[in-house]
Amino acid sequence: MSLDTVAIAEENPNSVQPFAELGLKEDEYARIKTILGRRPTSSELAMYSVMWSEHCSYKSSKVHLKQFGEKAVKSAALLVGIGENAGVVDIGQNYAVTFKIESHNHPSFIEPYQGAATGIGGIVRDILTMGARPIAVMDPLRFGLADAPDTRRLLPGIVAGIGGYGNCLGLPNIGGEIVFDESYAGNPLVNALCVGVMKHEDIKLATAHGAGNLVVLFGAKTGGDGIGGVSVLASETFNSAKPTKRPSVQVGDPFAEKVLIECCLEIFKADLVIGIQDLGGAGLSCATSELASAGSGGMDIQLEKVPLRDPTLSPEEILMSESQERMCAVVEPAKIKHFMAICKKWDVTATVIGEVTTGERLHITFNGQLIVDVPPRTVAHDGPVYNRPIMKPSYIDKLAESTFTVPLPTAADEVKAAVLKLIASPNIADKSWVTSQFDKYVQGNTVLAQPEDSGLVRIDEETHLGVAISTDANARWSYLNPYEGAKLALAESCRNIATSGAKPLAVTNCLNFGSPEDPEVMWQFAETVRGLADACLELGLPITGGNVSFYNQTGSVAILPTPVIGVLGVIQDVRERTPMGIPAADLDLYLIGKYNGNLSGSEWAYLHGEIGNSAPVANLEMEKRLVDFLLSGQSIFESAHDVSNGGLAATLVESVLKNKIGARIELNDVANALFSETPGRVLVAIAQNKTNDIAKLAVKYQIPIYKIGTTGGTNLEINQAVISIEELSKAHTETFPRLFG
Amino acid sequence: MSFRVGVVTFPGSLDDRDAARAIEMAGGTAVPLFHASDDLKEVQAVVLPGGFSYGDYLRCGAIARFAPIMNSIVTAANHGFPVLGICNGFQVLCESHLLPGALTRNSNLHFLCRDQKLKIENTNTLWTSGFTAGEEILIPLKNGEGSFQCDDETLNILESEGRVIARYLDFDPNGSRNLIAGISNERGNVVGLMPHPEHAIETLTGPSTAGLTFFTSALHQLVGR
Amino acid sequence: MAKIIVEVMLKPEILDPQGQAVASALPRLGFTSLKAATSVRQGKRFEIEIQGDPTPTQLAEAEQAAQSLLSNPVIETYIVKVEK
Amino acid sequence: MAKIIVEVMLKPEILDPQGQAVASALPRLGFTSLKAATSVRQGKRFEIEIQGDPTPTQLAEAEQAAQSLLSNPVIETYIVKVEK
Ligand SMILES: Nc1ncnc2c1ncn2[C@@H]1O[C@H](COP(=O)(O)OP(=O)(O)O)[C@@H](O)[C@H]1O
Ligand SMILES: [Mg+2]
Repeated sequence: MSLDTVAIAEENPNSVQPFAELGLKEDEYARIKTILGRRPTSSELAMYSVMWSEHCSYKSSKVHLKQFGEKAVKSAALLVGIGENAGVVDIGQNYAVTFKIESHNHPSFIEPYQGAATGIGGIVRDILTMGARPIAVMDPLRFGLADAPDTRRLLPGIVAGIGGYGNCLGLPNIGGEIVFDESYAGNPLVNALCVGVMKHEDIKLATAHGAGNLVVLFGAKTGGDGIGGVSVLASETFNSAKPTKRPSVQVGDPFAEKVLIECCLEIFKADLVIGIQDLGGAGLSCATSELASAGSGGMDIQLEKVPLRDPTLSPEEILMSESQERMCAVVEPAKIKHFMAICKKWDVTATVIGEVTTGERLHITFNGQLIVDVPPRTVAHDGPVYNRPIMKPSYIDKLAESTFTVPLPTAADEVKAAVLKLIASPNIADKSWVTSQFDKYVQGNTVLAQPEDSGLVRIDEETHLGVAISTDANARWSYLNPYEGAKLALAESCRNIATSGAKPLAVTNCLNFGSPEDPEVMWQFAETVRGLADACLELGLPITGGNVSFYNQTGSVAILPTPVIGVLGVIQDVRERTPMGIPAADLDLYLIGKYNGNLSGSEWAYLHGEIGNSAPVANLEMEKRLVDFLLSGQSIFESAHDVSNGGLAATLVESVLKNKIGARIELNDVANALFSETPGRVLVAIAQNKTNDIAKLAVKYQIPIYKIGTTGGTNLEINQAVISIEELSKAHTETFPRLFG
Repeated sequence: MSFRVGVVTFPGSLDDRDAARAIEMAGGTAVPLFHASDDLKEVQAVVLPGGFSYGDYLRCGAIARFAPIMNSIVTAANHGFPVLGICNGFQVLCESHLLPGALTRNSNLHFLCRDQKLKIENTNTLWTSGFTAGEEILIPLKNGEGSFQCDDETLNILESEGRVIARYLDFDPNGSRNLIAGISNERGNVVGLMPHPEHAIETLTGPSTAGLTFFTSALHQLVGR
Repeated sequence: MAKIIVEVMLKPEILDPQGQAVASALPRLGFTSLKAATSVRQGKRFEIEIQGDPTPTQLAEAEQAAQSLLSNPVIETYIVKVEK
Repeated sequence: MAKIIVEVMLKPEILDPQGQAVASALPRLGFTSLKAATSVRQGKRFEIEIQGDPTPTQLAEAEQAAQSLLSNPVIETYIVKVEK
């Protein structure tokens, strides 16, 4: 195969290049030519094409995401902000925490097990790259209808992949979401969150400083994973005989990653790197250009030194390969011996592939021939930016003007049947068929995990400091009103954190949408970002990073707009956390917060084929007071569980089933009270002699509270409706095993 | 007198730090042992922790068994040296033939993490002497290949010699023969257990504190308290 | 009594961590002559035992099962054969 | 180029949940002719690829590796063969 070099590119300026096949638009290709003053070599073309893709360059979302920085309150807790692999926040006691969500939606649709597994692998490396020890993962998931045949293919595979990879890494899985809606048929969402901890002084950045410092590639060997598109380039332009079709499926090797984690942590501890970057999407192209771009000089890379699993890879393919479990570090020559010794101890392959230079350009040679000569910034950061047209979809006003009705139970036996129906529906049913495939105990610091409101992990065994994380999205509300939907998701996530007893501190997000080229989708996206930025400002929380996933659609039908929001909270003493389950009999049950009876977007409406007409309007000022109320009341709450999907009915049932302790409830307007999902509400249990304390708190924070019942017995009794714990348990737990075996 | 217990880290071990925590909490001193060395560092007992040694790609424990540290452990164990294998450690012990039988895929083919009830069947081993006979405990179980299998003859021997140390109660998590959760060797110094006692040592992070008794049992016996 | 055999292997270009684990264990355990192996791959073998010789329908269905159930065409290849 | 093949199957008396899962899936997916299968078992297949024909040492070592590493004699049996 002939090699396209810079010299050849200069000699043959007019060679035809398959830029369109690589996803570049004509003007983008022209821009590359302008930047370089010549046509790109095939390697350069490969690099620009992946780095300027939507996935890597955020070209459609950038103009909107700016708001996260512009509107944000200046937070002293934010040690590293948006732009690095993951943001870092100060949680006190010299600890820093980093967390982030990423999507792996499309790969998981093609190959559910490997797609989901490598999704976990990728986000864990992002966290590791910051210098942190990964301590937990979470997995917000969305599928088409639960009984659709394709869901039966996807869900078990995706769940096994998440477990297979995460369990093998020794990372407790402490929460996530599983939501079914027909809009995700053919386009499941697999989002993965990882959180890690380090000391302040251990924070690492992706940067290449100091001429003469060495660039080291370490971890797995490079194979043909994830380079389907680039094979086109290698074959059609430069070789008449097509190479064997390259797999676009990436296969994960969790053991390799586990060893890589231990190896990196030992390297960090010995302070052996100047900068470090993981290899994820766009592989070496991304790692080298980003490291060089963030540094002070240029970089020379000798591509033939990259250890290969498949010796037939072309340079273009080596640059593009998305082989998993690799890292790239910049190391001072004086420290390289020590660095290599640690790699050897862990049996990790490590190779010096180049060095930092005094120049300003990224040079890549292959067997001595110059194949890439670019200003790294133009690859990594100066990609195209689009201000895409937006248009408010017509369905919004149409729905807003519509009236909708759903049947509501009134008689006791109707109430009973309705509750049982609701809690057996796939979106509300017990998820332990899924979550029991995840190790939640490993590392021995998991204080709360699914099905609790948030996952809560101990950071320090002596001081009992801990962090809590929750991820939330309500796509139906986002569909009805993306601006409010985003605010409500953030509010819910904060509420989940505070319900467990932790104080919300920082926000990450994963914005899953349809095609940005559809103005109506783009409007949903713009409104979502505006809502999230406004909400963060109002709640005083910084956004530390996130991820955008576009093109989630089947044909021309987009998924529901699905902004998944992750909130990180801190708890000073994990022993003070509040669990969700009713712990004892003879406690008083209080509903905190007022309901308004709107059933729009609720699960009850969804069960009747209705989405409703309007999302609730987020009241963040009240949500803030509610968070303070919950944190102040921590010591008097015996249990607390927020009201969200499925309304009070679901909250009550989950609280009862956790420890199998019943409750007696009295409600007015019973159906609305049970099934409305009005935000800003929490169910708490307190000892009967704490009535005055809770009343005082309610006054102090101006939060309405309602005593709705007492705990005890073997039934959940709602007015005249009596449902035994056995009946509840059966309805709640049988759904998943029935659907997925 | 200090009680030194080694905890082996293989590449891919996961619950090593948890096992060390449990040993310390029981009053012992946890001594890290690395797979690549055959040095037992003068410990008085060894715990093989849970995890996925070498990724467990071939068969659980199949490759770990050949680690240098295992040579020392096998030799010592044959002379009565105390060894507790938890989960992957149990698998390594079977692969090393220190314990009979083998652990195979869970009958439902899924990894399973749950709080599992156990009945302690034998309190005569070094690692279970602190329990009362028939005691029922709740500790975490988490594995994908925990189904204990052996031939009928081995099963008869295990049962008739009272070498089944713990059995699953109320729920069959994996299809193990006779609901076996843990066994010991003839001498009682080598014990393999599928569930994880090191994750039941404080109520904050586990379903009970009953797991601690496995570690205090050995401590009391060896230190003679 | 005959057996329909389905052998499923990962495609050559797909990473095979299992095969790799074996490949690196072999020389460590002293099987030095096998160090010269150019690759070690691990796959699956299914044995479907039937009474008498397989009928054409059975073979056709085995082929289909191999393709749709027993292997994942995205990353694997399969072979169906009969052993007596 | 030749391949040393090691086939490892669970002993017949050992429970094979994977084989069972396949056996029960087959008729469910419409492969009704395979319902007559007397048993379905799932095992492993290792392919050790070497340059040229295997030497006697290589074959002997493969046999040993099959016995000590690739299979567990407590529950499994193995066969070693050569394919060109
Ligand atoms: N895919 C999953 N992985 C891990 N935990 C999950 C998953 N799906 C749901 N959970 C857990 O189940 C519980 C209930 O989920 P959900 O009803 O979405 O909670 P909430 O409405 O409070 O956010 C939570 O603890 C959540 O973390
Ligand atoms: Mg909640």
